Formats: sequence, structure tokens, C-alpha cells
Amino acid sequence: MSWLQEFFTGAPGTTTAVVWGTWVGALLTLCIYSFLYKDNPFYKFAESLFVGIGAAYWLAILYHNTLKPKLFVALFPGDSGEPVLWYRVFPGILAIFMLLRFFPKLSWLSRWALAFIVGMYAAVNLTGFAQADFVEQIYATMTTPLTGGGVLSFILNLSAVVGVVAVLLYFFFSKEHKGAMGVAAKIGILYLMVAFGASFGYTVMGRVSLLIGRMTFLLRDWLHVID
Amino acid sequence: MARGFNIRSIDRRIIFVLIFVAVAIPLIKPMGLPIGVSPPVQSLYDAVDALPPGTIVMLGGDYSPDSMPELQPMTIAFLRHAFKKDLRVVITCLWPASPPLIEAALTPLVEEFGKEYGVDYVNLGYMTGGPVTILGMGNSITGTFPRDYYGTPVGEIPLMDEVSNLSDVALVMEVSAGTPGTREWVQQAVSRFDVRLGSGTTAVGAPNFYPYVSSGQLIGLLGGLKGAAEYETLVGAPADATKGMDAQSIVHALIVFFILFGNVVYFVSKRSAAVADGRSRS
Amino acid sequence: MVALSFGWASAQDESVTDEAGLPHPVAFPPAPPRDLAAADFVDNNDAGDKIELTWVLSPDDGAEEANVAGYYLWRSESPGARGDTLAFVGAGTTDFVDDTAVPGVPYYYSVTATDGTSLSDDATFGPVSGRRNWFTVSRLAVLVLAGIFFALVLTFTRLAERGAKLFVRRIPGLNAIEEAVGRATEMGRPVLYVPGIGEIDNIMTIASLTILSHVARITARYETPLIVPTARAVVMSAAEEVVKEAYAAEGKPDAYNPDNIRYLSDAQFAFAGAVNGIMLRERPAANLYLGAFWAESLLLAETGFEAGAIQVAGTAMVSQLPFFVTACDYTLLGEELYAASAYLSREPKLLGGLKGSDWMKIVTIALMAIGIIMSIAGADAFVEWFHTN
Amino acid sequence: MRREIPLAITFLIGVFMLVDFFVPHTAVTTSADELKQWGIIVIAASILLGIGNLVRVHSKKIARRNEGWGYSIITLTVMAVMLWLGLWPGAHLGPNEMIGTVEQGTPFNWMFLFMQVPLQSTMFSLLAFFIASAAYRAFRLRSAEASLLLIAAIIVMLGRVPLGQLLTRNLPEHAQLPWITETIMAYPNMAAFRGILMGAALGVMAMGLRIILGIERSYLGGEK
Repeated sequence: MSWLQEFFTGAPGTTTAVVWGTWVGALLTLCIYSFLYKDNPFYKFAESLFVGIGAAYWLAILYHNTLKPKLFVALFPGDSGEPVLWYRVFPGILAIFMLLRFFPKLSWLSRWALAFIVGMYAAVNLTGFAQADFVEQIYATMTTPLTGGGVLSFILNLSAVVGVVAVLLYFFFSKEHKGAMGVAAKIGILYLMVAFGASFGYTVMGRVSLLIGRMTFLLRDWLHVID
Repeated sequence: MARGFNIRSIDRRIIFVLIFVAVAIPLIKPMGLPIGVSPPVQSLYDAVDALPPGTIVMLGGDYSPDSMPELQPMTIAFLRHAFKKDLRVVITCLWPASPPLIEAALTPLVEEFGKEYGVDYVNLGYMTGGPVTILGMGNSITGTFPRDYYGTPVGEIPLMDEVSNLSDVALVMEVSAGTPGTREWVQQAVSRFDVRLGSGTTAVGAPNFYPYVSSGQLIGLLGGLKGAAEYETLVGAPADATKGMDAQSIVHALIVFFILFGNVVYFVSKRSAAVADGRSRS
Repeated sequence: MVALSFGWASAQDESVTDEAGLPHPVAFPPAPPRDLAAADFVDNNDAGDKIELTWVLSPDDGAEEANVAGYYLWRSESPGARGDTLAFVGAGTTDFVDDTAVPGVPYYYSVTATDGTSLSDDATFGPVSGRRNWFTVSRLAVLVLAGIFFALVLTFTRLAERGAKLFVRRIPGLNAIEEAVGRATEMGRPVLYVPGIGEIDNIMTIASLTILSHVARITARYETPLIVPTARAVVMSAAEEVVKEAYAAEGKPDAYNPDNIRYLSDAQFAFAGAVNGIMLRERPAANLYLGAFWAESLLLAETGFEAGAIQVAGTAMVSQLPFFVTACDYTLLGEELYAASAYLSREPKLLGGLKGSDWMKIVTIALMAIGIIMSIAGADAFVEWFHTN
Repeated sequence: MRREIPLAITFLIGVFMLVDFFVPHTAVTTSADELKQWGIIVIAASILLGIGNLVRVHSKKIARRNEGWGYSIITLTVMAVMLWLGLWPGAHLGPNEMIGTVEQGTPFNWMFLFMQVPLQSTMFSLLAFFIASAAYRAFRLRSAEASLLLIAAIIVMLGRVPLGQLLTRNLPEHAQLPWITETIMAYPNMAAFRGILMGAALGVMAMGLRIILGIERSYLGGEK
């Protein structure tokens, strides 16, 4: 397979692999951009490549980085000198159960595996959100630095406390939004709109950045118009 | 369209061409607009900068190619800062696509700073599991990542002798494109194991994380390409993010113009339509 | 050279050291630190190997003369001896966590101040031993608050199961949905209902299917065509069931048209493109987008707006809400989507969760108010109780 | 039994992981740590399941000659090639396993960097165009709320780029766009997201409780 070795040999960035790769990448980029004109076979071709390579890539790296060290080597270390973790037989069995989903007669066993991870994730997320996103946020609001920072800091920090309370009340459903509750909800919606506005601005920024990234690839790596 | 031609239903392909031009021209003819640094970026930089040489930090690379233009510059700027300060870096990935992207960032930097794999830095590769994996690292990093990206058992990697769990890491920099990412790190590592966490996120995610900045759960935050450009400025090595800022400025201005102009056209035509429509409602 | 290994090298050249590498006590040593105390340290991964030491600074620490350079800490297994050097810490430090203790072994600790050349007298404490702990006390707040919340949720769920009338206010978004459907009926044009591109196990998709059932009953009543494009095969079959059932419940099973529940494509942009095609060809007068949406939200809302349809959206995907708010006539924000589904279905588990969250929010607001007052008043113990790490 | 055993598994694992959060004693933590490793393995199997499903969907499409079945052939073919390069020991040239860098000469990595990377990153950069078009055609100041949203958006869009800094650099500090933007982000935006976050946390906690107690069983799927 010497031609393949040659393909990858050379100074960094100038190998045949990189030169050809850049061309392939550029053509695929243009295939996707053709969608801007309208949906067409080039776009569909690129999209089907994307799905296939993505899935196979994931599978391969899942095997090398997760399944092999954690399951296969743990059970059969061979001469690597690592200890045998016999109890990894159990998750191994659960993993096989999970895949029995493909066999209608035995697919009920896959629920055991599913139940295992659903239970684990339910608990891990429960404590994670309870601590970091609930109790810690209460603590952070309590310790809002209202004093000792001057007038502007006082106003801004107070506005933050008011905002947290108003947003919580906006999403309170056990009482009609009338009277004092109505006022709180109105204030809440103002905060939400400002936040969504910020989110809007940031999202625009992100999308534009992706385009800049691709354009840099086309103009620099492919066409060498810029450096 | 069915309504017949008017300026409102202008072919969107014209808009596409304008956007294309607004990105390409500033890239070809840069203006070099100044980059100001925002407080959440400064505080992250200061925290990293204050670490003594030899300190072990962790880089969490959790993104895929679709957010690479925003996040790859952050990874590069952070690694550059860390290598410049002689910090040692342990890299972990919760997204399957990250390890080769991180490798691509590392290759030129390792050459430039003369760093040695396994001594100055290590890439532990991808591990599935998200929050559970972070939790696992709180107890044992080597138990959670038994081998590195290249399949070497961690027992054979000198740097990993000094790292047993997250408390042996002075700071974690999480470069995050979504789930699992910054939120999971805050929940499972910061709150649970008292880890010091800084984060770089896509612009789409950044506004969500300000409560964590305010509460101190995040020591700093880089939001999108601008955040990356700010970090590049602080590290003193302007690169891709900084170069993109001119185009970013021009396109933002163009989009703001579109919103304003679109609204003016809309309300003017609605008023004239209301006048013309006065007698017969369709 | 203990001092050197802690990066404290300034005084090292002049210091006189014994074999153990420690400075000799010579003339004017600094005053000793006081009140050394040691206690088992509880942390989130407590194996009983951590003991926390605290002491009061030497009076000379920070004073102009005889400045203290730092403190040496010793650990011994017998009283009256310094034992092994544990650590050197810089001036101004008043605590240290020894994380090398063997659980259950009694230790005697000593601390001395040093100015770099001489050592003060010792402050000692002991015996103390590390314990494997059964509860992380700092997390009590999480346990208590989660406990209160769970009690509320389970109580309300039980009440709902017993048929108690639990009040939930009507979400204005539902009125907007009904108006939009009414408008389409008036115009004799179809209603388009997009249940998002989430999988069937996504709670937004589940909430959306509840609302779909409500919408289908209205369209059944008025015999207005209802088009439901889906991006997931499983969601399509679920939507079929929901719509068919609603038409049957309204006594119009014949008006149900299975061709209008369509699977278009799993691919995000291909799906959006196909839905846009429906909007332009079949010209629905009302577009309802309820469920989990990602980047395609923008493409749908834009085309629908251009086509002149009344649009109502609802999602808990925060990053997509801005686009819906600016391009749709009405938008259900985040939790409103779930509340609308609980309101319509009256399912006990949904109502219990909703009511429980509601009252927990009131508890939270009250706690925050008290906490802020306490914090300003300097009652730190109350506030710190909520600091859980 | 087909329902009871999964519900019991969920309950036991869930409760044990909750206990692990509060109890630092090694009697709990040692086995909880190993259980987390098991969780990672089983999750990996669920990813295999997802990929298997993808293969099944495309195979069916080809077998039935559904619309676009030709594209399904492309998907499955490149998938097979990529898998062969990634898993078959004879297919690689690199020093370390099949993965590695381009410099080390692995075709697997070449396909990732020069096919997957451009495809995936270009796909989402399309949104820059779509957002611009929607900005002109659909984002309307239709109500007080939408107007407030768009005004905040415009300030942030200009304040977060160097242009905004340049335009307002001669104004007093608190009138400069970058300062206003950071203030919006750190106060009203922070407050609203904190409120949303706390509400969402309650939602996740209630869902977790229902799953562990077996009140919520929809994840177990059909079979009435």
C-alpha cells in the first residue's frame, strides 16, 4: 500500500493528503451552499455522506475510547498487565440486553438496560439541578451585593433581584394574572423579553461566526486569497 | 409570490448574496477594528494567569465541527496561554467529535512550545456518559478514563501519576457547544466537588450561563467568537477569532439594517394596504 | 529542605537548619499561634482521611517587626512529640486540611510560627481522628428543600387523583390557538400543526401531543382540514392515534383524513424545506408550532409569516423563543407549554408537578426575601446554610 | 413481571444514586463509583442501538425503493467504508490504533477532517443566511414586547462587536455600547435566566421523582 503511505508523507500541511483533502472539503462545502439556491441533488448527496460518515465515526471512536478500555480490556486484559474486573460482566450483559431491542421476541429485555440508565440519569440530574440550579441560585440571590457598592451598583443589583422574583411569578399558574400578581407578571415579561433579545443578538452572532469560519476555509485554505 | 411583486417579498437570494459579500470583503481587506475585553473574559484570563508554573489544569473539549469556527479559537488561545505559563494540561472529551479537533489545535502549539506528550499534556480522548462521566471523574479520573485517546493505559503516562481525581486539578476550562457541556460541569463538578470552572461556549449558549457567572459557579465565560477574540487579545496572539471580527461587525450592521428597513417597509405598506383595502376586506 | 519545597526560598540562604531541614530556634522567635483545633473534615467524597486544622494567628503575624514568614504543621501519633512535618503554610493562613490521615487513627497536631530563622513555641491539639461520615452536612439544604418540594408534588398529585378541583389559570396562548383555528375555518383554509422535531420521549413533544388532541377536536367540530407534518416516524404514529381519537370523540370519525398526518424527513433542513412547501402550496391560514424546535424554527416562522398565516408557537427551547416571539402572533414561553398541556389533560401527574412547582416558587421567593434581609443584617449563618458546596 | 422488574431496577438505582449524593461513607461511594462506570457502558450500548436503527431505516428504504433510496445507498456505503477504516486492524497505517492525526497518516482521520468537518460545519453556517433573510422579512415590532426584544437584540448585536465600540468610543463610559451590553447581560438577562433556570430545575426534579417512584413510565414504551 505504498501509494497510501506516499499520500500522507511530506511537510506538515503540504502532503497530498492535505491538498486533496482541502479540495474535497471545498467541493462538499459548495454542495451544501447550493441549498441556498434551492434543494437539489448535490445538497442531498452531501447530506447523505454526512449522515453515513458521522454515524460510522461515532461507532468507531465509541469502540476505541469507551467500550474497549471499559468493557473488553476490563474483562479480557490479555497481556496488557491490567487487572481483570470480573464484575464488568454485569454491565456487559445489560449492554447485550439493550441490543436485544432488534429481536422482537426478546426486546422486552432491553427495558432492563433502559431502566438502569433512566434510573441513574434521573437521580444524577435530580441532584445536579437541585443543588446547582436551585439551592445555589437561591444562595446567590440572597447574597446579591446590595450594600457597599454605590448607587449604580445598588440599582442594578436590586433590579436583578426584582427580575428573578418577577420571572418566577410570571410562571406561577395557580392564580390569575390580576392585581398585584398581574403587575409582577408584567414586570416578569419585560425581563424575559430583554433576555430573549440578548439571546437573539448572541444567536445571530453565533450563526454569523460559523459563516465566517467556512468563508475563511474557502478563501484561505482552498483559494489562498487571504492569509 | 402570490401577492405579486413588492419590495417586501424581495427574492431572498439577493439577501444571501449581500451577506456573502459582507463576509468576504472584510476578510480580504481587513480593517483591524479594536477589540475591547469584557469582564467575564478578563476574570477567566486572570484566574489562569495567576496559576504557578507546573500547575495541572484540565481542558474539557465538548464540541463538534458545527461549532468549530467559534470554539476552536478558544481551545487554541487557552492552550497557548497554558503552555506559555508552563501549566500542564489534561484533556477530556464528552463529545465524540472533539478529540481529533483538539489534536489539530495541539499539533502546531506543541511544536512551537516544545511540549512533551504524557509529561506536559495528555489527551484522554472521548468518553460517553455526560454527567455520569463528570461525576466519575470527581472520584477517579483514571478509573473513568482507563486509557488515553491513543489507547495507552493511563498507568503508563507520567502526568497521570499526579492526577487521581478532580481535586488534583487547579482549574477546568470547559469549551462547550451544548449538552453535555457547561451546565453538566457546573452541576456535577463545581457544586459537587468544588472545582474551579471557567468556560467558553457558543454564542447561542452564552446568555444562559450568566446566572453561573453572577453566582461565582463559573469564574469566567467566553461567549462566542468575540469571547475567543478577547482571549486571543489578552494572550497576545491574535488569530482566527480576531481576524473574523471585522466581518462580524459588518454583517451585524447589515442585519440590524435589515431589521429596521424591513419594519419600515412593512408598516408603510400595511398602512397603504389598509387605505386601499378600506372598502373590500379579502 | 522543607521550606524550599514550598516555594519559600527568600530567607533560606541565611537560615540555620538541622538535619531534619528545619530552622533552629535561635534568639527572638515570633510569638506562637494560639488555639489550635482539629476536627474531622466532611466533604463530598469523605473517606475519613481528612482532618481540618484551624488556629489563631501569632500576634506577630503581620506586625511590623519579627514578621512571621509562615507556620509549620506537625502530626504525631503520640502526645508530647511533634512527629512528622505535615506542611508549611504562608503567613496569614489560619487553616489547613490534612488529607493523608488514616481513618480511625488518633493523631496529635502541633503548629508553630517561624520568621524564617527561628521557631516559636508550639500550639498543640489532640487526639483527633478521621471518621468515615454518613452524611454531608453542608448539603442539608438540598435535602430539606427537595423534601419540601417532593412533599408538595406528591400531595397535589394525590389530590388530583382523588378528583379534587385544583385551580390552574387558563393560559392566554390557548385562546390564541383557538382564535387561529377559528380564523382558518372562517377562511375555509387548513390548519397546520407542527409538533416539533423532538423524539417521542421528549417532554415537549409529549406536551405538544396533548395540545394537538385539543386542536384536533376543534377542527373536527368545524370540519377544517388539519395537516400534521412530522420529522420522526414514531411521532407520526402517535399523532395519528391522537387525531383519530379526537375525531372519534367529536363524533366525526369520517372527517379524519390519514393522509394529512405526514412523515416528511428526519433531516432538520429537509424537514423545514418540506413544511415550507406545504405552506406555499396548501396555504394553511393558521400555523401552530408547538414542541421541541431547534434551528429550523426560523425557517418555518419566516415562510409562514410571508404566506400571511396566523402563527402561534410554543417551546421550551430558550434559544429559539426569540425568533418565534418576533415572527409569530403569539408564543407560549417555556413552562407555559407544559402548563397548557396540564390544563387541557387534567392528568394527575402533570397537575401535581405544576401545582407543586407553583407553591415551591412561593416558598423560594419567601426564602430569598428573608435571606436578603438576613444578609444585610449580617446574619451569615442563615445565609451560609444555603451554600452547599 | 415484564414491567415490574424494570420499574424495580429504576427505583433501586435511582435511590442508591440519591443516597450517594448525601452519604460520603465508603460503604456507599465505592459501589456507587463502580455503578457509574456501568452506566457509561450501558449508555454506550444505547448509542449502538441508535446507530443500528439508522442502518435499519436506510436498509428498509432501499428494500422498498422509497423516494430517495439512492441516497440511502450512499449513506450506507460511506458508513461501511468509514467503519472498515476505523475498526479493521489491517486498514490503518498510523502508529496508534486506527484513529490519530492526519500527520500520522490515518485514512480514518482524513475522512473525518476533510469530509465530516466541512459537511457538518457548513450545514449550520447556512443559518447565517436564513437569519439575515428572516431579519428583513419576518422580525417585526408587532407588539410592545416584541419591540423591547428587538431593541435589546440590536443593542447586543452592535455592542458585542468592535464596531459598536468604535461608534460610541467618545461617549461617557456608561453610554458606550459595550458597557450597556455587558450590563444587560449581567443584570436583566442574568435575572431572567436565573428565574427560568430555577423553574426548569423544579421541572427536572419533579420528573426525576416521578421516574424513580415509577409514576412516570412512558420511557418503557407501549405494551399496555
